Amino acid sequence: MSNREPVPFAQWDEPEGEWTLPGACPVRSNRTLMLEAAARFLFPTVLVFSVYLLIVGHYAPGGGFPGGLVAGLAFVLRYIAGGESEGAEIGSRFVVRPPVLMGLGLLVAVVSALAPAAFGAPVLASAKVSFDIPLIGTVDLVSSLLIDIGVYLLIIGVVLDLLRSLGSGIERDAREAAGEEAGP
Amino acid sequence: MSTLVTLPVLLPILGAALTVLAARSARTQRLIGIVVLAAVSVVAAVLLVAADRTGPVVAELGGWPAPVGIVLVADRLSALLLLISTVVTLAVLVYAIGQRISDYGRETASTTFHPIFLLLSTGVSLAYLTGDLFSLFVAFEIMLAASYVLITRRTNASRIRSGMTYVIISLTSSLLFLTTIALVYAATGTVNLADLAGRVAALPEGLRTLLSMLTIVTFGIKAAMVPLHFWLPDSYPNAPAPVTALFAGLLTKVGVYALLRTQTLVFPGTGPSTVLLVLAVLTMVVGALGALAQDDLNRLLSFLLVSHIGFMLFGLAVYDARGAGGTALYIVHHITVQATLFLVSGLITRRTGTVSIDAMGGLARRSPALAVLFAVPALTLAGIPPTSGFVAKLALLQAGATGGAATAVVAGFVVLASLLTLYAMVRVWVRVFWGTEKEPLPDPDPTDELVVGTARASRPMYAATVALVAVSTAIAVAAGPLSAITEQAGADLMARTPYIEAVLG
Amino acid sequence: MITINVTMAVVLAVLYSVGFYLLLQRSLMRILIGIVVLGHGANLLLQLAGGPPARAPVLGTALPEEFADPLPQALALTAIVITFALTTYLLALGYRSWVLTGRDEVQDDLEDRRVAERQRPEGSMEADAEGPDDEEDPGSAAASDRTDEPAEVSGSGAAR
Amino acid sequence: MLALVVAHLVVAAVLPLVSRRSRRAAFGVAAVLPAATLVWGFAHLDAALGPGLEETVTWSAALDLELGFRLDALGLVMIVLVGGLGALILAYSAWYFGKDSRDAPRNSALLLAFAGAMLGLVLADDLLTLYVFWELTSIASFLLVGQGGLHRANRRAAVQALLVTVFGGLAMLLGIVFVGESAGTYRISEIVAAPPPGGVAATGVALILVGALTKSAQAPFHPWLPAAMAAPTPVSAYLHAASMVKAGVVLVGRLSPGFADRAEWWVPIAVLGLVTMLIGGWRALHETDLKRLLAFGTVSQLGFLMVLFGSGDRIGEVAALTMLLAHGLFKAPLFMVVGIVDKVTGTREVGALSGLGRRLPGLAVAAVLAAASMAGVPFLLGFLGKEAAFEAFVHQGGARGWVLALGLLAGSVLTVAYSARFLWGAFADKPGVEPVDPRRPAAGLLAPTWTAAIAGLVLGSVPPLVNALAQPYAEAYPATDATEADYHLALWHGLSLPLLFSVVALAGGLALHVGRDRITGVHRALRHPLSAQRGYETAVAGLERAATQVTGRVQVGSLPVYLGVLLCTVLVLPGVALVTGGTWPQDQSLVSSLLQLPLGLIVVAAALALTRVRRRFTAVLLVGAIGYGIGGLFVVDGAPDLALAQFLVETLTLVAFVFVLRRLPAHFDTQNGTGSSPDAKPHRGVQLRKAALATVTGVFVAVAGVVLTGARQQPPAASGEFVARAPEAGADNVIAAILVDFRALDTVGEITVLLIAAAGTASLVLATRFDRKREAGGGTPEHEREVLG
Repeated sequence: MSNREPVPFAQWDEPEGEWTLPGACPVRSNRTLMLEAAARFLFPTVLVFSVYLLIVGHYAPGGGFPGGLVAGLAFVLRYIAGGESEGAEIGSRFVVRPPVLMGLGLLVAVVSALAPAAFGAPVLASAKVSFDIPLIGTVDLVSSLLIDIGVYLLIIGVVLDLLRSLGSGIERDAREAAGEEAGP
Repeated sequence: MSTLVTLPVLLPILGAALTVLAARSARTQRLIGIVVLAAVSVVAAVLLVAADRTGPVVAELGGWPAPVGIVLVADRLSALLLLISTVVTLAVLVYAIGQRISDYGRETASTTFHPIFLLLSTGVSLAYLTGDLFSLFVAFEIMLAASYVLITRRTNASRIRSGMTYVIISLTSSLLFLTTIALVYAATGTVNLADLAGRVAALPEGLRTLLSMLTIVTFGIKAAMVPLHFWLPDSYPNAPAPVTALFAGLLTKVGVYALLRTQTLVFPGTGPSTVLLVLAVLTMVVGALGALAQDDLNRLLSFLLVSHIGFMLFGLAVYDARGAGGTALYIVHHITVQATLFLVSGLITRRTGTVSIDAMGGLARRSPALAVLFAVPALTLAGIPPTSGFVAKLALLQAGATGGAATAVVAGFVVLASLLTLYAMVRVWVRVFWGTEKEPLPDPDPTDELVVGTARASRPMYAATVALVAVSTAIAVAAGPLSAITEQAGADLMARTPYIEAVLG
Repeated sequence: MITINVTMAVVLAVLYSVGFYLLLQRSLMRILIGIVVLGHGANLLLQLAGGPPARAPVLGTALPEEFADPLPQALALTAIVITFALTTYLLALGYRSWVLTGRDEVQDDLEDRRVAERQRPEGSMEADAEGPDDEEDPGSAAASDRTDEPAEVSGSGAAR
Repeated sequence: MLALVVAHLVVAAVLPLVSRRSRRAAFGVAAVLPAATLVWGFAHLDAALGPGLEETVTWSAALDLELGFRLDALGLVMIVLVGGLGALILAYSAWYFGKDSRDAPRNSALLLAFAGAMLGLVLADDLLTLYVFWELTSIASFLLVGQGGLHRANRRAAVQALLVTVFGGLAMLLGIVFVGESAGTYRISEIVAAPPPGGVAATGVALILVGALTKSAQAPFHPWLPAAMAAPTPVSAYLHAASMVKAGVVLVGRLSPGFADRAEWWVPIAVLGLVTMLIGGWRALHETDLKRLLAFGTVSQLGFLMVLFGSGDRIGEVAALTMLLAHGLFKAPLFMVVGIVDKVTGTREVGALSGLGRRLPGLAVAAVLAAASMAGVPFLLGFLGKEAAFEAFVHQGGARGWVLALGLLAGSVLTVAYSARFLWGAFADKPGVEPVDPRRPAAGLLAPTWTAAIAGLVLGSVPPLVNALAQPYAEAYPATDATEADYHLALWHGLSLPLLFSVVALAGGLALHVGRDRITGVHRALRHPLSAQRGYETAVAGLERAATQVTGRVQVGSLPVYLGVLLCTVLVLPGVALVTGGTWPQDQSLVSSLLQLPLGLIVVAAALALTRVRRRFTAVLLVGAIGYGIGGLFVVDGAPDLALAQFLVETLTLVAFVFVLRRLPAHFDTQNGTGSSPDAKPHRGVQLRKAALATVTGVFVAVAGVVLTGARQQPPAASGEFVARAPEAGADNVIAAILVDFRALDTVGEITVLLIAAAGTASLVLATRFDRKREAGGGTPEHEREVLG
């Protein structure tokens, strides 16, 4: 039906190329080495930090929304460092298309909202499970974390989609406009 | 039962998420949309029966009691409006699908159209059901954001300004709404509507009036109340037919619903409200005169929409059970008929290739079916008996006649606006369906769905329109039970206690 | 007790005034910025409606009595996100408008202008009444005998 | 009764199918139901003349909306007109319309539908029921007058008829509601039995009268009726002579028993009725088109009927019912005669017709019978009615009685004159005019005409027949003396004043006819400063001009104006409430925390600078400064979550702005390429006004904030609960607990908005290229695929 193979969700983060490299950069003069280097270094760090924010949200400032935004900013940094890159490449490097990420986020959130009804609980009710894990101590796992995860995924999707549209899309327009002026 | 109340909100979101994920299969997307909306219709019908038999159905989300958690409340009014809105949305979806098939073929999927259409339905459902002022804000934002996207999708140079007007005015009203919520919270410390009912009563009268006026302005913009209506006739007519139909049918009415709910529950009046009466008269007259001045069919209908918002404001302004009940009945009728008219207008413009009334003519001979499809809702809107418009107008007039001298005078304006509505419709009839036949204009740019031109209308488009006409007829036939429900709904609104007790226990 | 203090009142007044002022401009980008500023003002107002500065409402970090009212914070957070979403959308719309029209302005509605220039509606009944009346008498018996061209369906108004 | 009405409508709906086979058969099928109605009516003669036959179907109990019917004497007389004449006219139509007439299918269906609606109207015993059918007849009339809408005359007449009658109808609806709500019932029989007192009811009664006057073409609303002669002649005969125009008269007849003694009821009826009778008669004397002559005659007769039904006098009401029947029985055949004349000669012009009487004596005799009844010649029904009418007012005496009696006499003189003119115009030999050479009229055209004309003769010769119908109706009115109580219709009441009046009317009318040339001279000499038709046209034109001008001024199409009005509304409605009802709190502090001062200053400075800045990029940076400043304020306020979100969102917003600004010009004021538009440099005064409006509104919001926070009496409703229940929700961070648990729905809604906005942004920026529309089949078009990602 479609000419592109759908990518299993489990492989969404499997890079096609090198993980930390920004998008292909054909014009050398446009490259900012400092930024690129910083991006290479910062990108994974910030991603990890975003996951931390997501999880810590229940206990301290943070949560799915700031977490997602921080992760999104990591991608923004990468995009800026990558200079002129096609929007599609940003999408294809991470294989999962941004709309899919958004749809998944929303799906996770709404399913976790509806799921309690299946167990006879009110919609959007949360359940708490406590684990005793040696060395770390008691860990509470709250089902409402799922909503936070949904938010997190969706926000990343949104930011990626904005990069695709406001970023690459506008760039493409600009190039085409310039091409028209230069042409006949 | 309480789970059921959440479904009209959550099911369309679920559907939207699935349609985003199913972005490669148009068939799946169509199926999801129709199934979800049909399911919500059934749920709404069940809720209506339950609310009518046993009182408001309340869902405390997450199991948290109000005012800690958000509550969703389906009482007679909200369940009824939910039902009719969803049915109309479903019909419009079928029409829109038909139009997409005619224009782009069967295989056209979209990550924007289908999900956003469903999310619009979520926003509308939430607005009807929520018992929380801030949640109402969120509902409006979902609904409006979806409407922004639908109205500006694939816009072109000549139409973009209408989208801008719509988006900017709506955003302004949203920020005003947010400000109002902040001010309400500042004065009362709660955003739960039932809780507010008690707390606002404790405020000095001047501040009550201040907050009440703020909500009137805020919701007045969404309801297109004169003098806050300008945006509507400038923006609605420029969207594709199904989008306009949906907006005209639902969005303004959600504004009226919010006015009705907040004014009766939170800011109860003791007698007819002079401010609202004046606004109602202005809305009726300015809207109707506007319609008479138009040459563009869709603009004409948009101005009539404004005019009839005045009818609903009038019922609210009477501030008694009959008035509120009349407004409820009028909303039910008007959602259906206004959507139908815009769908018919879409069929007409596809046939004639123009929206200019002046460029049409003799359509009754060429397309008698279209003539009937137009005539029935046109007469319904004008309130000619025995249509639903007549029944609803009668309810309003009766409320006006018993509400005192001022409301009786304004009832005269209702009648005047009806006459002007009929005149506007007759002009359309005479110029579009009578007279010498004019050649349809060819499509100047077939690639652009917003540039009007003749195009094929597929069968689902006609089926959806006919179905809506049938719904409208059913409203008239079932006026007995329906008006019993709306009258009781009006009494509930005025009594306030059924709602407050259901929410706060 | 929870009254907004003078400084904050001034900040609010300035934010709202500037926001409204920018909103009234013709330049699309100014309007957009006006909406962003208004959004800031509304969010600040929402937060201030909860009361004066206090401790962050995180259990265990302070006594519950010292907490700031958490609800306005939560509401403001939601509002911030919504405002952000709509801002980016409006930005895209502004960009599209600029691409399509080449202007950074909200233009007036042409059809409204057209109506304003008229004396009476297009194709008014009045105009219909003024035209020459040189047609045959439609109420005559002869008119009632007229037949259609055979191919045409009669205009009975019936749905088929 | 409802079944009978519905049957009409249902059969009408399927008639087009019959028409496709044979148009003549369709008219034949259509005629069956009205004929059956007539039979049904007389089958219930006893009930109708006695207690009445009732039927009620509740439509909506909550709205007091019922379909209530009652067959009584008045209803029975109207059934004769609606059913009896309806059947005759439909039969006549079968031969009137050509075999392949394009108009025939429409007319057969619409005429039958109209008959059903009219039947409902005359049987209605409920004001709302009456209104329902009232408007249906208006719509049917619109479609019947308009026909295919191909001719300007049709369109104009149809619109005029509809506007005037619906104007009246809507006024009537309001009146009905006023009266009904005052009386507590919409049942006509109950209202008449106990007429509601009070001002509202009086207004209601007057409004109902407006409806009756418009529908029955009373001055000054009458011009629609002559204009409606653009319709085919059978339609005119049925709607505009026999039945529909009687609706107003019937309504007056229904309500008069309750209201005839009220000045707001009888004065307008008597005055306008008399004026209408005279105007109609006078105009009829000068028409050269036979059909229009009859139309003005109808206007005149309707005025006459109006006066009679409004008289509230027992004899007057006997006269009313008799004349009602008589008018239908003479006016319908007269129209049919005109139709035949037109059919066989091709013209209806008085000046072109000559010698037709000698060539078609049969037709002429039928016409003479009908016209003589109209003129009030003895042995015809019209004579009985007119005698009774004169008797009523002469007997009543007093100023009112004599004015009306003499007025009616004058009207009768005119009636005789135009009756004579009609006969002369259609059938006489005129010197200097070429005699016409008519075709033979079809028997199908002649038979119905004759039937109706003969009926007038039979009923007129046997007064007790009509008396049996008229008396039960008139008994609703109390008899004031023995004369009234004993009055019966009769050919011979002895030598009395009314007989003298009849003789004067006949003699005077004939004299007028003989002196017609001189009368025409008088008519020409009289200028008409007031013309009802011109009045209508002026009103409609004025409405359209007003609509255009008001809309042109109000709907200016400018966004800044709209927003300005919006702000003004905020100032006028809530603003006034704040000024009048707000109190400034006492314990106002300057700052709550010292850090608020510098942060506030940053925000204020950045905001003020925004209004002066010309470079877009600077503006965006200033917006960022405001955002970060507010984030700082959030930190001070004890809202770290909020602050974190604010900082992150602000950053992302900046990035988005920069993305877009890359493509836009650097300055606000520079336009792309071709130079600036005239609007680019706004007037300084305009800017000042904008600034003033914005400032006042901004200050309003801030003051409202201060005042309302100061007015807070109670602690927050739920905040304590949030803190107490946060552990239940499994979170230490109360904000997080609210966001993902207590108010999780808000969060779900919020991400929904995000998704929508992102999708919208993508579709705006990416879907810029359109594919051609394609027929079914084919894959996803290019532009959609781009948005899909």
